[in-house]
Amino acid sequence: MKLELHRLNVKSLKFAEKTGFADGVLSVNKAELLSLIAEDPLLGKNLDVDLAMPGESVRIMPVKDVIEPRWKIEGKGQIFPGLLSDVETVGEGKTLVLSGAAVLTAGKLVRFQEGIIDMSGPGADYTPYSKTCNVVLVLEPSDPNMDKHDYEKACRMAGLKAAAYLAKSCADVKADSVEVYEQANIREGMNNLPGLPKVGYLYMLQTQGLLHDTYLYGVDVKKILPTFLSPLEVMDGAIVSGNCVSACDKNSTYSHQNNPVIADMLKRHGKDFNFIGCIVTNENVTLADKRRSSTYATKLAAMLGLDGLVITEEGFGNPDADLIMNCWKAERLGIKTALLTDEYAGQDGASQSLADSCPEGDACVTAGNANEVIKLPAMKKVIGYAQEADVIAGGWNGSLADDGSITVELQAITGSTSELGYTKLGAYTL
Amino acid sequence: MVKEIERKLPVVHMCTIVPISQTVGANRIVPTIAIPHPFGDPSRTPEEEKALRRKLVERGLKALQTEITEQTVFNE
Amino acid sequence: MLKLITNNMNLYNTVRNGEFIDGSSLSVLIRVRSLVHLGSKILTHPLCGNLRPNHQPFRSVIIDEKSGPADLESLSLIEDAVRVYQSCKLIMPEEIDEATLKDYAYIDSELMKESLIQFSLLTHNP
Amino acid sequence: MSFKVIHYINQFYAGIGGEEKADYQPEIREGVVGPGMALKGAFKGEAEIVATVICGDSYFASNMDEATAKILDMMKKYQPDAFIAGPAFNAGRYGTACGAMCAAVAKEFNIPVISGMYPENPGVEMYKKSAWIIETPDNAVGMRKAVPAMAKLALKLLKGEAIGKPSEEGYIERGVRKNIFYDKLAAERCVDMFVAKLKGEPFETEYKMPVFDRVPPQPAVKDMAHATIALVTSGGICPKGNPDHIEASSASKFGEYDLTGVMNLTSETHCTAHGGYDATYADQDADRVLPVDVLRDLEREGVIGKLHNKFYATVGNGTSVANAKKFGAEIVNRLVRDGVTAVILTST
Repeated sequence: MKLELHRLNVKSLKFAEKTGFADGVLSVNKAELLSLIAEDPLLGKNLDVDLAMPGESVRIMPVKDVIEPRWKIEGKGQIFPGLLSDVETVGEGKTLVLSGAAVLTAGKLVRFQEGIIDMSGPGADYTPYSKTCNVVLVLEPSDPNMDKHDYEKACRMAGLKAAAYLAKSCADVKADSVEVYEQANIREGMNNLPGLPKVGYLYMLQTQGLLHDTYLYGVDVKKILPTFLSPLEVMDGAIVSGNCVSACDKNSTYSHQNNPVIADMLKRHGKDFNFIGCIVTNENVTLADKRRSSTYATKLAAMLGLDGLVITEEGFGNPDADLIMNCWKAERLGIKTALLTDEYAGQDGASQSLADSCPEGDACVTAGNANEVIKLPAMKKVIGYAQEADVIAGGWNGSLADDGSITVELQAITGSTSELGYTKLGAYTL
Repeated sequence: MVKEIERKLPVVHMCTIVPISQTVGANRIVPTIAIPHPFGDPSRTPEEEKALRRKLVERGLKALQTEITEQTVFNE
Repeated sequence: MLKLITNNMNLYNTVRNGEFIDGSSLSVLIRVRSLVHLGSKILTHPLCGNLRPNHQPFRSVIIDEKSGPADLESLSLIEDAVRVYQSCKLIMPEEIDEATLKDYAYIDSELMKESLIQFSLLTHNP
Repeated sequence: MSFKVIHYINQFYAGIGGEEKADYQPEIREGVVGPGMALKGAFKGEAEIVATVICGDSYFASNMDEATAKILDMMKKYQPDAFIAGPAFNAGRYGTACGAMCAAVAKEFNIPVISGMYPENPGVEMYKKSAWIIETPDNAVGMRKAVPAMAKLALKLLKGEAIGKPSEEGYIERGVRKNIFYDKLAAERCVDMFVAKLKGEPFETEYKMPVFDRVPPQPAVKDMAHATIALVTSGGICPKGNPDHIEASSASKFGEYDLTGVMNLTSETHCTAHGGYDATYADQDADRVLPVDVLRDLEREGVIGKLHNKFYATVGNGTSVANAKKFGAEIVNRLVRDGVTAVILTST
């Protein structure tokens, strides 16, 4: 399997007559983009598209998902398979990437579960999406009483469509840089690099129920048994977020496309270990499901003869139980693990960070305490709905002050404690 | 608590959830009936209940009289 | 016997066998804990949903009610859940407006729906 | 302008007297007293001790609420920027007083509070979450090292500088999680740690999961017929009405209760203070948690020598490991003193 990522480096955005890319500027035809997303009868009339650039005094909220614009310019399948395109396997050929750009979906959904992105100020330090040039879709349902799943799906699809549309419109531009990734099949992979430990990535996805879901090739991951996947498929959008959970540690579609654990493991493949591939697993609600999935996922790792697994969690609370089961089950099969999680240690940092633990979890990296409180000063412009601060997870009544500042837990900031490790935040014990 | 006692006196830990006792480091462990009533069973007559309780306490005394070298659960 | 313990009236009204708790999420967890102490098994994670307790005024747990020795896994889950809730007392919101409360109840029902179907407890859609 | 600091010391360090003066009532004096001199030197002019609070250890211990309120009130007019208590080394009551004052000052004035103690000082476990406690040796010989470390940490806190890890700054780990931006992405840190673990190289986890140590078993009881058996419980059994107000969870104390003449626990005499389980059964008959009736029978039959005439109770639910340890150590000392042979510890 060989995938080339053809990157166009987006440094700025503007509205223009024609959507396209030149000299670092992504031009967006607002009317065309609007009419594309307005095709969906589930979405209302008052849709808007806005632009937000790093360093601007802009706050975007509530943000549902972040998507990187990509488009397959050569090879099998198309990005976001099973959702936007056919279910053909992806991960091969050439994919165009609008690096530095992102599509944000914003709008009231299940309101208290969406996030805040500040493009400047102290809040900007905590979210990776303050550094991207953001095309923001402000969405609303066509019927205010619409079923929330239908609306979630409409928002999800709007984001994917917009991301694909933007990248597709730049398909004729020559890339600023090209990265080549190759992934051997299992037979070759196993024989390559003798002497290096064989390792995998156990990729846990939030799947606690509708509105807490993730899609793999369009399939609701809740319904799968753990399965094996090439890291290259992930880059082409095989995994799409359908989450409406706490903003800090839901894995956005963008962070799946750019999964930093995969990126680092690919970088170190051949030097420190032999990276065989990813095992995707879920985080379901019932205990039987949890036991089944953790047993099955670690069994797959053992069948593949892996020596080690990096395990990343998504979310907080009961997913801690999945993380811990995955950890000790792997360790007891002789597979060494390193865990990536975040913490909910209370606003004072004094509560227990995880809802579960096991002595085998001796190598654990955390992306920070999501309960730490931060004051976000007022911004000149708010895209979306500022009054949502009071009901957003991590906020409380009175979070939004009269002067427009917001006092919230980091929980409310999109991607701030990303459990894919997409920020530099961490925590230590005082 | 059990560990600190064990530093100076022999102690038998009589509790319902044996694995927890094992994790906190008790050495002599006797399993009991149920969390809200470790030494009783309200579904029985008072006489039966007391007989049951006596059986458990005797098991605890036996544990205290048994030389051990490692964590031991006394099931009978 | 499978049973739903909940303080979410909407959900309670849709199940075959339920116990309604007229109280907080914590009261639900404490009721479940008492039942686990007497031998019941928990079938759904007591902390399901990805919200902090202060954002989850509704709690629903499916159990298999029985008597006997306590199930260790259920016990550790429910004790941890109660601990998490108690540690968050300070930041529990005092009042929540109707619309938000409805959203919360809705999410709770949604999270449980799949499991209720799986355990054949649902009489009609919540 | 330099920062204003208030220093707290006991009667001994104020030169008032030893144990015989331990009931000395709280007093505030302008400027530096006793070890405050060394502290002043260590501040090098960056902070100034505007006043010193002096309070006798016994007075504080037996009038905690009153003493605290009084001292807070005396401090108000100085508008301090920081509060330093001690160092208390291994003096238990002094350490507890320092910790309690730090906690109260932090709450009232919302300013940095710093103390210094030996790690085994009971004040550490009780107050390490509320105060910065510099680790000191167990006696005043350590003054020379403790004071500069306390002053340095105080200045850092006053200037709002980032506080390093416990090992770097010399304070006792508080068990409080603090966010920090590292140089690397969490993903990279995780893969680094993973590689180290694969290769068997040393690595430091960013989050320690709880682990437990072990104590070797005591030898068996040889002569049960002459043994004194004591009952201890974490199930919260206490005389009806819970006279010591043992908390339903996260207990901060244990109770010692007389069993002289008690043949049987009943709903009239005993109940449970425990909030971690359904109390119905224990309240009906506390023998279900603490089998006094059976032990009395066994005593009468000569199976055991005797049942110790006191029992000890606390609530296991949510009680911190540190407190549980403290209770265990204190209880066993009393049991050894009273000539007990062996212990039955009951838990729910």
